[in-house]
Amino acid sequence: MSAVLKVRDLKKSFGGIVAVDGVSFNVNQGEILGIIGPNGSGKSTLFNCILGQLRPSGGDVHLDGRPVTGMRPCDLNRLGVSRTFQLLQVFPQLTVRENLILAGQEHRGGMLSRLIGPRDAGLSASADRMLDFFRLTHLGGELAGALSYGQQKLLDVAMAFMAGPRLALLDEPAGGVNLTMLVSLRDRLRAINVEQGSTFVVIEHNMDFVMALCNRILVLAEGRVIAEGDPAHVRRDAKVIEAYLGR
Amino acid sequence: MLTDILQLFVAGLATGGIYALAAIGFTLLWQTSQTINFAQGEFVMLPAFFVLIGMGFFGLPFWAAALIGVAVSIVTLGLMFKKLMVDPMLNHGVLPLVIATIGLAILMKEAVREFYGADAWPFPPLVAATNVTVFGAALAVQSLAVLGISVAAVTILQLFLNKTRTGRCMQATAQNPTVARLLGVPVERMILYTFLINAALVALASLLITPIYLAKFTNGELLGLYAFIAAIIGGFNQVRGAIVGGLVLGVIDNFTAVYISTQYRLVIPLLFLIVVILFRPQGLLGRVEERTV
Amino acid sequence: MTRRRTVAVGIALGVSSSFLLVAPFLFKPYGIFILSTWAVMTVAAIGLNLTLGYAGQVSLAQAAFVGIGAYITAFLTTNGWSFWPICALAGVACFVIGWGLGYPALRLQHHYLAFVTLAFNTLVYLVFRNEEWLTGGIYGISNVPRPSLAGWSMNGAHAFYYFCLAVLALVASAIWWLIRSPWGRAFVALRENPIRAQSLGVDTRRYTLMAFALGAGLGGIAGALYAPLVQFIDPTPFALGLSLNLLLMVVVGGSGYFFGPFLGAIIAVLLPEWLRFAQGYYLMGYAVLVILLMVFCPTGLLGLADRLLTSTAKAAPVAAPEVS
Amino acid sequence: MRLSKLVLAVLPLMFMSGLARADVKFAYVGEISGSIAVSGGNFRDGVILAVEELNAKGGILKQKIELTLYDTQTNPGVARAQMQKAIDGDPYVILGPIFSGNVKVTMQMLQQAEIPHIIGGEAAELTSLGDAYLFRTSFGQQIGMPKIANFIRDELKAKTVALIWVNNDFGKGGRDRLIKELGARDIKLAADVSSESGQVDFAADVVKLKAANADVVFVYSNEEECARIMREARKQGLKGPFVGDTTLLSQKTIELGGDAANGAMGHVGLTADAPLKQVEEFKARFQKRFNYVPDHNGLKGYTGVYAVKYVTEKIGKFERKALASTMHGLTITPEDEPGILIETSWDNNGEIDRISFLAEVVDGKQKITKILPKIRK
Repeated sequence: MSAVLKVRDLKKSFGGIVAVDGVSFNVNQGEILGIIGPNGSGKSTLFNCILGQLRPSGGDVHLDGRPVTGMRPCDLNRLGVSRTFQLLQVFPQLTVRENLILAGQEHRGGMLSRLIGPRDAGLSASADRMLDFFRLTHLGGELAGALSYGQQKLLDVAMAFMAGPRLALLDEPAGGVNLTMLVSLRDRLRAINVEQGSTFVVIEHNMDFVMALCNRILVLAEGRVIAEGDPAHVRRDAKVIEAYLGR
Repeated sequence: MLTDILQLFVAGLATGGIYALAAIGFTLLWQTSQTINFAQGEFVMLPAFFVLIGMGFFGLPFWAAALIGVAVSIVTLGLMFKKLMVDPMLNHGVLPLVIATIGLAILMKEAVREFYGADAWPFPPLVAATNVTVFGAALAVQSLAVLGISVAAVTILQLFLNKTRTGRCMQATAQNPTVARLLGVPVERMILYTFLINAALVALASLLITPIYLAKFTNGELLGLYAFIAAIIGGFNQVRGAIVGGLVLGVIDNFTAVYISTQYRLVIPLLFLIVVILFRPQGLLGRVEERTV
Repeated sequence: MTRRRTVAVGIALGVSSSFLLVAPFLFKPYGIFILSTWAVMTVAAIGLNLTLGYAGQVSLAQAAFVGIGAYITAFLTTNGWSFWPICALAGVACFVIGWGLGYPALRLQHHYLAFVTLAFNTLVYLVFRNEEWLTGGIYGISNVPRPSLAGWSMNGAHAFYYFCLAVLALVASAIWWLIRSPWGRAFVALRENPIRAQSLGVDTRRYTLMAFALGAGLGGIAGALYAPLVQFIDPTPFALGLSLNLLLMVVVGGSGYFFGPFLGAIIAVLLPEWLRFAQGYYLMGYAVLVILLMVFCPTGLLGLADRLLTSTAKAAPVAAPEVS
Repeated sequence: MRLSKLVLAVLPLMFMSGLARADVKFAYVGEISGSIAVSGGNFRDGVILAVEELNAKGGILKQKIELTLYDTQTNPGVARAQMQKAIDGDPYVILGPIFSGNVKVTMQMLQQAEIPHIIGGEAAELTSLGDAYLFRTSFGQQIGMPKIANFIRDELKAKTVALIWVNNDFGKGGRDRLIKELGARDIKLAADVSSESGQVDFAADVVKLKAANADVVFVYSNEEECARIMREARKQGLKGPFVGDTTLLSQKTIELGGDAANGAMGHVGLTADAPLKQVEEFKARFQKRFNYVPDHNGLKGYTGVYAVKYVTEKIGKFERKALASTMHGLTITPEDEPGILIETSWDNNGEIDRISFLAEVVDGKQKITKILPKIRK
C-alpha cells in the first residue's frame, strides 16, 4: 500500500511545554486511521501541525511523497487535505447548501472565474448529492444556525468531503452527537471510505465509535506514540490501559 | 543648546503626563469592557467647564468649584456614561459603542460651544505660574507639578490595583471576566469602578492642563488622538504601559517639532504607533494577548 | 431571505428609486446638491461596507481614499485632462494603495487595525495640507470643472445629480453581483470564521487584501465625484472626521447589509439638514439621535427592520432527518 | 452663556408673522461651528446686533430685515450646500463667509446669482478674481502686511524676524504675504515656524524661535494660540519684542495671555479697541447684548450690515446690481452713516480702505500709539 501521508518525527512545543514530541506515522491509501489518547496527549496539536494551522518546531510532513511541512492550510486543502475541528464550525449565517458550496468553490477555477462565473460555482449538483448522501436534503434551504447540534455536526463533516479530498482529518466527529445520529454518521463515513476510496484520520474519544470505524489505531500520550495496531490489539495493550487508567 | 534639550524634555514629560492620564482610563475601559472611547479627549475637555460654571455661575471659590467639578465629572462621565451608554451596548460588539462615543464627542463639543461659548477662557492655576531655573533651563513650576501629580496618581493607582483586594479583583476582571466571575469576583461592580476611576483621572487631567492650555471646546480633539497613541505605544492591555507611552509620546512629539518639522510634527508619533502595532502589538510594556484559535 | 422580506425590500426599493428619479423636480438646487452629496457619500460607504460589513476588516482610512481620489481628479482635470480616464485612474490608484494598506490587516486583530488605518488617514491628511506644490496645500484647488459626456455638459445641478445617481446605480449593481458571487460567500466566511474558511481552501490573505482594495477603490471613485461636485477641494473635508462619519454611515445603516450604506448616508448627510431648523442646536440634536439609535438598535436600522420582519414570520422548528 | 440664541432661533419667524408686507431678506452664511467658530460666531453676532438695531428703528426703506443663519461647519462642501440653500431663499445680500476657502468655493455661485456678498475673508487673492459682487469688511492681507512690514522696518529698525504662524488659510496666507514684504525691505527671516490651529503645547515652537534670536518675533495666529505662545515665551525667557496683527493685540489675547501679553505691539487693521467714540459705544452695546467682548470680526459683521443699509437708502430701492455698482468706489463716513463706525471706502474690486492703527499692549490694555492714514486719499 502507498502512503498518502507520511509524518516524520513531528515536534511542537509552546515555550517550555512540549505538546507533540517526535511523532511519526504513515497513513495508507484508503485506510481509516484512528488517533486516540487521553486529554492533553497532543492529538489536536498534531492535527494543527500537520495542517499548517501551527508551525511545527521540528520534523516534517509529506503528502503523496511531496513535502508540505508548514504549508498554509488553504493551499493544503486545495491539494486535497480537508478537516473538521473539535468544536463544530459551520457558518450559521449561510444556508446549509451555501455552506457546502463554500466548501467546494475554492477548488475550481481562478479568482476571476469565481467573481464573474455562476453564483453556485457550478456546484449545486454535487451539493445536492452531498445533502442527499448525509440525509440533509430537506434542510438545504435552512440557515445552518437553525439546525440541531447533531445535524450541524453532519453538515460539518459533509463540508469536509465536499471537494472530494484525498485525505480527511476529522477531529472528534462523534463529540456530543446522540446515539441515532452517531450510527448514521458512522455508516456515512464508512460509505464514503468505500465508495470514494478516500482516506481518513479520525481523532476520537468515543472508543466504541473508533473501534467500529477504524482499521488501524494510533495511541498518543504526552505527545508520543505509545502504541499502534488494529483495534483488537490496541485494546489489549498494557501501555494504553495504563495511559488511560494509570492516572 | 543643552538647556533647550532639558527644557524640551521636561515640557515633553509634562504634556506626556497628561496624555498618560487620559491613556490610562482609556486602557482601563478597554480591558474591563472592550470599550474604545472616542470621546476620551472631550472627557478631558469638559470637567474644566464644570469648574468654570461653578465659579462663574454659582460664584463658588475655586477649590469648591474644583471639588464639585470633579464630583460632577465622576457622576456624569463615569456612572451615567456606563449606565446609560455602555451597558445597553456591551454585548453587541465594539463598533456600535465606538459610533455612540463619536456621537457623544460631538455632543459635548457642541454643547460647550453653544452654551458656554466658542472662545477660549482663562482658568485659575493650581500652582503659581512661576519658573525654577535648573542648569540654566527655565522650567515652569506648573509643568513640574503636572508631571509630579500625574506620576503620583498613576503610582497610587498601581498600588491600588496590586495591593488591595478590590484592585486585584479589578485586574482579574480585566484579564478574564468569565474566570473572575467563577472565582466569585463581583465583575459588574469592578467594571463600574474602572469607569469611575477613568472619570476621576480625566477630571484630574482637566484641572492640571486647563490653566496652561486654556479652556476651549476644541481642546479634546488633539488630546484624544494623543491618548490613543500613548495607550497603544505603551500597551493596550497595560496600565503601567500607558504612563510610559504617554511620557515617551510627549517627549518624541516635542523633539520632532524642534529637530525635524513642525508641519509634520504628528508624523513621527504616528509612524512610531504603526511600527509598534506591527512589530510589538502588545506595546512596549504590554504582555502578549492570548489569541483564540 | 423570507418572502415577507423580499416583498418589503421590493416595495422600499421601488418607492425610493422612483423618488430619486423625480427628486430634481421637487427640490430647489440646494436639495439637489444635498442629494448629490448623498449619492457620492453612499458610494464611499458602500466601499467601506464591503471592507467592514462583509469582510469584517475595520478601516478608518476611507476618508483618505476619498481624498486621494478627489485630489487626483481635481489636480488633473484642472490641468486639462478629460474626466473619464481620471475617474478610472482614481479608482485604480486607491485600489492599489488599499491593497498595500491591507497587509497590516493580515496580522492584526481588528482594533489594532483600526488604529493603523487611523494613523494612515492622518498621515495622508498632513500630506494634502503640507505639499503645496502638489495639492495647493491649505489653499486647496478651486474651479474644478464638471465632466461632460459626448458633448453633453454636466455643469447644471440636475445633470450632475443624475450623473452621480448613475454612478451610484452602477457601483451598487456591481457590488450586488459581487456579494452574491462566490466572492461574497468567501467574504462572509472570512468575517465569521477565518480559520475554518482557510481549512476549506479559502485563501484568506488574498480575499482580505481584495476586500481592502475594493473598498478603497470605491472610496477613490467617490472622491472623483466629490471634487467636481463641490468644484473646490482643500484638506479639511478629508481629515479623520469623514472616516469616522463613513464608519457611522455603515454601522448606523446596518453593517453587512447591502442597503445599509444607503440608509446610513441618509442619516449622516440628510438628517443634519433636516435638523437645521434648530439653529445652533442642530449638531447636538444629531449627536443625540445617533447615540439613541446605537443604544436602541446596535445592529443598525436594517438590523432592526430584519428583526421585526423575521420575528413575525418565525421559521418553523426543523425536523430531525430520518435515519436509514 | 448664550441662551440669547434660543430667542434668535425664532427671530425670523417673529418678523414674518410680524407684518404682512414682504420683508427684505438678509442671509448670514458663515462658520458657526468648526475650527474657526470663534471668528464666525463674532461676525454672526455683529450682524445680528446691527439687524436688531435697524429693525428696532423700522428697518431699511421701511422694510424689516429678515435674517437667516447658515452654518458652514468650516467645511467647503457644507459651505457650498448652505450657500446654495441661502441663494434658493433669494436674499437681498449675503454676509460671510469668514473662512477664505469657503469664500472661494461659493463666490462663483454668487456671481452667477448676482447677489452682493459682504465677506469676512482676508486672503489676498479674493478681490483679484473679478467677482463684481464681492465686498470685504476688512483689509486683505496684501494691504495689512505691507503696513506691518513698514512698521517693523521704520519703527523697530529690525533686521531679522522670527515668524510663527498658524497653519490654516488665514495664517498661511498672511505668512506668505509677509515673507514677500519682508524680502522687499531686505529684512531677514530668521525662523519660520508653523503651528496647528488649536495647538496647546508651544514649548517646542518657542525653543525654535529662541534659537533664531531675531530682533523681532512675529506672531500670526488666532487669539488663544497667540496667548499660549506668549505665555510659553515668557516661561522660556524669550524677550521678543512680539509683533503681530489684529489678533495678537486683541482684548481676548490680552485677557488670556495675562501679563505675558504686555509689550506686544503691531498693526491693527480694525479693532474693537479703537480709540473712537462710535467704536467704544458699539463695543458696549455688543457686550450688553451677547455678554462677551467682540473681536474685530464682530465689527466686520456689524459694519457690513450698515454699509448695505446706507447704500440701499442712497439708491432708494432694493436692487442688487445697483447696490454693487454704487458700492464700488464709494466712501462712507460716520457722518453719513454712524453705523459704519469708521470712514470706509471700497475700490472697484471690493477691496476695502480704512485708517488703521499701530498699537501696543501696556499693562493689560491695548494702547493705540499711532493712526495710519488710508492708503488712497
